[in-house]
Amino acid sequence: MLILAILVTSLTATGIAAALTWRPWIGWMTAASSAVVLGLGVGLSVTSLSGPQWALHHSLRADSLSAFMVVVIGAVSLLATAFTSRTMHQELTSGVTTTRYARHYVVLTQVFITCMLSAVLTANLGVLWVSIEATTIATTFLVSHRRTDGAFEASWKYVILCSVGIALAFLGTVLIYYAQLHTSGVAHHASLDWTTVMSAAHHLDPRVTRIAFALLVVGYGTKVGLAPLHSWLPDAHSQAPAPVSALMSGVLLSVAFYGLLRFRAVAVAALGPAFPRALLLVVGLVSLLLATVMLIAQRDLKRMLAYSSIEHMGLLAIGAAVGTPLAIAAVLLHILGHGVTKSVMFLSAGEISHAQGTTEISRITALLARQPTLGGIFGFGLLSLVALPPFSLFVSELNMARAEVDAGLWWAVAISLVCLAVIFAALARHARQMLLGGAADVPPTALPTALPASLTTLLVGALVACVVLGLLTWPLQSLLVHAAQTVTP
Amino acid sequence: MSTTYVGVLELAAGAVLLSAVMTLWRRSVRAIVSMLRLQGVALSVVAVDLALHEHEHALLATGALVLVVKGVAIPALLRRIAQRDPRSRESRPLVNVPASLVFAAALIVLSYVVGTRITALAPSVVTNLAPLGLATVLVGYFMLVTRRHAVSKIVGLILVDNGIALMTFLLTSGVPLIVELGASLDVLLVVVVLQFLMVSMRHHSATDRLTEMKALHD
Amino acid sequence: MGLYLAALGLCAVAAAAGALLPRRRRVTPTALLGALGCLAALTAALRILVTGDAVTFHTAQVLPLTGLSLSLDPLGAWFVLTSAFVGVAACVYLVGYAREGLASRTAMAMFMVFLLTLVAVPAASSVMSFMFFWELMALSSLLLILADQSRHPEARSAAIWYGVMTHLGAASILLGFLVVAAGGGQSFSDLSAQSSAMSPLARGIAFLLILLGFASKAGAVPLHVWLPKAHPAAPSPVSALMSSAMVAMGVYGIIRVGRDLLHGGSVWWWVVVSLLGVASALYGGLHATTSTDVKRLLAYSTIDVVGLVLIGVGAAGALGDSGLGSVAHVAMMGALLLVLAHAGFKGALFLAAGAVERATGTRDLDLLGGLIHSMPVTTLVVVVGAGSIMAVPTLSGFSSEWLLLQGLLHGFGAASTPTVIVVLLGVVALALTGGLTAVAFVKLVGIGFLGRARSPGAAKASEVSMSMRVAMIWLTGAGVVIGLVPGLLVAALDRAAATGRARDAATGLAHGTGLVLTGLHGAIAPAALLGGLVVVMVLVGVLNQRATQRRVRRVEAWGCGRDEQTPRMQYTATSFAEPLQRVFADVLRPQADIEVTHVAESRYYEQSLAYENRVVDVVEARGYRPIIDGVLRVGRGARRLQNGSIHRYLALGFLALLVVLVVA
Amino acid sequence: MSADFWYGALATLIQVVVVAFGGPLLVGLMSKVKARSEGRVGAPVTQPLRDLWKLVAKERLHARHASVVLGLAPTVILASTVVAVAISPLVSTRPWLSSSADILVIVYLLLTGSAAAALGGLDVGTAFGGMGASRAMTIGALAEPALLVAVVALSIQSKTSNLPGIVSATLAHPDWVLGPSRLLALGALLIVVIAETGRIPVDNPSTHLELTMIHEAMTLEYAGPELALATLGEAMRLGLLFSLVANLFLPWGISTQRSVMSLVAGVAFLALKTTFVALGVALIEVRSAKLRLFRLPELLAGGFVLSVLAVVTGLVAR
Repeated sequence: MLILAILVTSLTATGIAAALTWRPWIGWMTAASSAVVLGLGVGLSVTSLSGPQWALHHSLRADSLSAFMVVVIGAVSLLATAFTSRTMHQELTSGVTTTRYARHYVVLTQVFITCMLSAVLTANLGVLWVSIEATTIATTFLVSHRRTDGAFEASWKYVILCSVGIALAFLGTVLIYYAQLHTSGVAHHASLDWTTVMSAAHHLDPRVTRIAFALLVVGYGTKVGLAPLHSWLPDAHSQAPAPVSALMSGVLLSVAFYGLLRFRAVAVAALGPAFPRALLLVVGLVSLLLATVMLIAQRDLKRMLAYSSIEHMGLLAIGAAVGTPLAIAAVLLHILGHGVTKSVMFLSAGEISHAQGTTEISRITALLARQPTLGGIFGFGLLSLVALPPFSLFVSELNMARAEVDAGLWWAVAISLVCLAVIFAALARHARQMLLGGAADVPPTALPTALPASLTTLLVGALVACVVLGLLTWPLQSLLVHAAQTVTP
Repeated sequence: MSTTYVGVLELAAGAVLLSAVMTLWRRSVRAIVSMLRLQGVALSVVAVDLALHEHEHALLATGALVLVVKGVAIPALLRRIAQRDPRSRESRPLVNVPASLVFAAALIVLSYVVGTRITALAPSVVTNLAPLGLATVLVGYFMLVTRRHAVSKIVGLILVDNGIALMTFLLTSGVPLIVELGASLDVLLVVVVLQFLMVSMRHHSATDRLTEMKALHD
Repeated sequence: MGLYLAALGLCAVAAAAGALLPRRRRVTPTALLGALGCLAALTAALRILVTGDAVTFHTAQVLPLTGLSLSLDPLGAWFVLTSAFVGVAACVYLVGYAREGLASRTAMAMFMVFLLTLVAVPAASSVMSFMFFWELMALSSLLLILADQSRHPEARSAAIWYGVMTHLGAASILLGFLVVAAGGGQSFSDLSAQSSAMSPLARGIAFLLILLGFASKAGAVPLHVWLPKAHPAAPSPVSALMSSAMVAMGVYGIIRVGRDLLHGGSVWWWVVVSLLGVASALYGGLHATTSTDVKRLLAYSTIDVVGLVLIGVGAAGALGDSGLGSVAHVAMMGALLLVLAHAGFKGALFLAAGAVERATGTRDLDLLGGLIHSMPVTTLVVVVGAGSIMAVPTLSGFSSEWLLLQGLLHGFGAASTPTVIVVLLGVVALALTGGLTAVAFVKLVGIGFLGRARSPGAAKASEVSMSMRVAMIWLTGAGVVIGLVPGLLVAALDRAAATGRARDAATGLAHGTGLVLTGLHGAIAPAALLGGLVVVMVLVGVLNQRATQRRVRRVEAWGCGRDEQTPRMQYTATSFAEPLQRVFADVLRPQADIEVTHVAESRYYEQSLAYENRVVDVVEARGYRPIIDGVLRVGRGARRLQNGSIHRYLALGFLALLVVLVVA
Repeated sequence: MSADFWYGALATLIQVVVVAFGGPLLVGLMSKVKARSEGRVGAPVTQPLRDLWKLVAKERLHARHASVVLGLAPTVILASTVVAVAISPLVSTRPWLSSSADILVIVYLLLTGSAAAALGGLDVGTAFGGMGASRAMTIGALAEPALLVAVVALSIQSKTSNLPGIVSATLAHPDWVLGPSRLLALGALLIVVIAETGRIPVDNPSTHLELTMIHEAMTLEYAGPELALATLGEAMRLGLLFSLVANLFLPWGISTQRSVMSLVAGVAFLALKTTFVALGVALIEVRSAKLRLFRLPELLAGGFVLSVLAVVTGLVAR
């Protein structure tokens, strides 16, 4: 029931937004729908603890992992949609957009969110692929929403790179299906249904599954933003409106990663852990290294955040490579922590660039003096992003590292720790420039459109939530453990 | 097993790959689009042929869908784009045509090496053709990488997709209809999106060299 | 445990108060809550040190996926005692000191979090709990360094140095821990059990990794570069906590891991520790003599003292492995006592430096002078603190250095050559730094507080507020008590330094007021020595008064016949240290620029003469700069990777696909 | 009170008195020797004592900007030296608090005195006080380590850093005296003693040119009784160091029994031994020129190396 309610809520909001012309309350309506989704997701998490839920003749399915992803999507989209009204207002007043495009924006955002929800709630791995591909289409328009040269260029690159990547994931899915058709021994009805695939996973032909999984890693990896197919990510994230960047970085990447997690379980069952581990480890480490070197001399605020997303996705891949229940639980916690933190970062970066009129790091100065609250949120968000306690990313990164060393990958941990330290240094340098750089005695400037208290509270609340998640066990632990079990042997 | 069925299948599958290679060879955008249309038709022939032989109604529907989407809609869209484009030639590919063809040959060999590993699971007359699909994927990707023209890029993308569809038909006689439907529509939508982007760009900005834009970089 | 948990709770409440209370009512309640928390921690630690019973606590409700484990044994309690001891003073000081940046919501909350972590780190008893508090300590101190950044721009780069170094260190510690914890539990007791089964090489690697991190936190050369930047840049109560308590956490970690979790390992581990100690002691001592910034001088002197402590810890480890358990015990007790003593006097000195800065507006010794007339209490605190650090007999630094030296001297009997070399180097370093420290602190007192004011700020100085004075006096007074009757702490020290290793039960310290080694020949009675000194001074003073007229006639000082002398004619801190700087020019690499402007009419007359003298940290300039430059070059080069060309991006993907197909 | 206590008290008293008078006499003796060897008659040996007596009666003068430190410094110099003299094994191995007569105590008591002198010099706020303090502390920073390490070399054999313990152990093992380690340590100690007592080639005690002064520059502002205290303190320091050199290397004659006669004999032997040391140092002074300030570190580093060598030799011979 809850599953349907979630999708219906999101679809209803989409419908309303599509039916009416743009009004500020529509933005708030979408935020409310996100809040409802979040609430229903929490409810679903609770019920899913006792076993998977089904809906619509077994075409929708929610186990703890799906429920957890719904929570992530709900949380991040709540943050992002809450900023819709404000962003549209800013763009309308500055003439960047018109009410027509504002309506497009809201509708597409809702479509985007609905696609992600359907991706995690579907029982069918094929539909999962379709949903993720559909997000590409929705977000392409969102990336080009500002209709500048840069926005078009970014969305062009985005759609080309992602389409070709995700096509490979489709080929991988097909090969899994093919392998399943020809499983020896057990006679059963072949389908792309998750439970069916998993029940046959042990009998899948290893050679085909190997190729299939490799293609899936490349394909979904593109969407996750893993190197070497990451190149669309910095461009798209830097050109999209801030809430869209928040959604993309906060959940879209993770939803694609969710697909990888599912297929990893299949591959491990068919192949044993060695090959999936090696593959994920390589792409994870390459992504991490790439993000590291690109962050050192980064010049653009939003691109900086984008590369940081690549970094975190690399970490997730390394964690998933290990694939023990502890590692997966930590990976999931990391997904949530990263999602919330990164959306806070993108949203505040949006405010910053709007206020300062640039996203160039060297031209943003003395933020803490000019806008103490915004600067403070940004600063604490960065602290969370570099995984310092008490934020939850600290707990998840440490537990991933633990699991990795337990699996004998201490050298990978060593490499990633060095990368993380360099990234810390790089981000610290950039943060120094933006938060404290330049003239120190700048008085706080009262902006005509200073962040309203409600949104400030929301951002601060999100950071506090990160702290609570990193500090206390009760909200998540049982869900994480349960969810990890669904994709670990 | 009727020989006609196999013959048609082999011919159509071969046509898919051949048309892919031809797109590398031809420079005129219009010709490339025609190749693409040919490929879409061949693809639908494969699907229909398989469907008739195996009495799969779903696959028949898929074949029809493929014909509509890949044989008609997409080429038509691309043709419209190409007509508006004054420079409708792939003038300066990153890898020149002869070299491209050599590469394509190498890629085809590679797809046979890899493809045999896949077909080894259930060798049959039908599945043995699957490497053709993989080769189409690789050739399409190669085109995507090396061709500068925006339409060529889109064509490359569709080639990849067609190759995958070919493999799908040959290996599994089509995935469940809903998935296939979604996949085909997605491709269509992607093309629409790309077309929209190109049009908006041209409308909006002085430059229309979409593929040469390098403003966003580090 | 109850009291200790209450202490942590009080600190947390204080942090919340700092974050939530309105500005005007923020500082005093928060600081007092924090002080109360520290007092509770102090009491709890003392109780454990007196009874010797360890207490443990575990909850699964905090820290997801692992839970929080705390366990406080005498060794941990000793460091909790150290932190809480300084923490009380820092909180009280805060009442009068906190203004502007430091009184902000964030800074007050972070100050209390910092205190919390300082008393929590020594109790953490699992990898996750430890890293949690450890990193939280780094985070809070990092933000505190930045508290006054608007007035001290140098704090910004200091914070980055600190942040990066501590992050690298934490990474290294984490990796080392994980190597030990691999495939098993993550609580310290599990680690201790698992490490016995590890190969010596793996254990050695784990130790080196962990040592790297802890030594960097402790400020050991060559991992010290952040310390002389960060400690001076932080607001003074924070500097006091960092220099006396946080640095001690590095020492704690080395002892805890090397001795308890990895069971001592082999002699070479401790040789490394000692060598770090020797390098730190000499380098720190040398730079302290040439520094002219009060807090920078104190920071370098912290490196010096940490060096001595590490020499003690290293010698104790090496001696323990060479079968001289009793002597090792003495050396360890010396190191631990030095940690506590250092916390007292260095804390007081940093607080006094803050008082001076508040009163005069500068920390530059070359601009100070004559403060003894206007700031008598602060001057007294500095004199006693300087005396302690110079190891003037009867003050706290002396008792601990004596104990350390006893441990080293009796270690000459060790059979293994590396151990003897360690001990020898330790003695040499101890001797050399003694002299260097004397120069540095005579300079601090003599130039900064005696003589005549060298700037208007110093001339207008007045004594600081009551709470600041109380805080300084608390640290100084407690330090004096520790120095005079170290016997009070003997039982506690014995428990804190005790290992599982067998040692001669008859050897140790006798209970009493002074320190008397049992089983070895050696004793000191600081109280009696002080008695002697006082008696002689009183006698001399009385005779001096009696023998002459009571009145003292004031005259002009001798100036080669010149009538009037100005304050600018005085020796400055730079000139005071110049001879020594010249002696050690090869190590210090001072850079001097002389700029002469001639009068237009003749080259034989100078219009102006500018002289500038800098001493840069050689380790930083030669060791770190090239690495930083290299990383930046890599970063700039990497930018070309993302050149914006979609062809290149697609080609990358294509290559990946081909590779994957071939590999799969 | 036990007999040991009273014996200790008597020994302490005798040591303080003997050094208080003996120190200035040694200074006078050395001036005499120098004068004679230069062909002059020279002042009588008791001249330093007479100077002290004269100074005590004079007026107390303080510089205008000086603080309480100026008055306190000579007292601290004297007190630290007196305490060191009181507990060291000079006349007897068992004076009061001799259990605390550790190397570290004595070295750091001397350092305390030096620091007090330097602070007194800086207190006035003139160029000369600062210059003297700077130079003296530099020399001290290099000399004290050598002193400490040299005595540590002795303590290796006797397994204690307690000075009476070292003396007693040497008495029990006369063969130690001529060991290479001891001779090296003796060399180091002599250099240290010359530096610490401000004799040529390190410092010229009789200079009256401000720019060449080291020690004298610090005491430039003292007058009357305070100058007397400071001078007495320095003289006693010289006495203490000479006595320590004598007793650590040639401990014979020192009182180890609880008898008054042995104390008397101890005084006599001490006088004899220190006279020899004084003569030796005076000869060095006569035969060498004062070094430039920046050549001094080489000499002192030499002393330090000698002392480290002494330790190493001691360890090898162990």
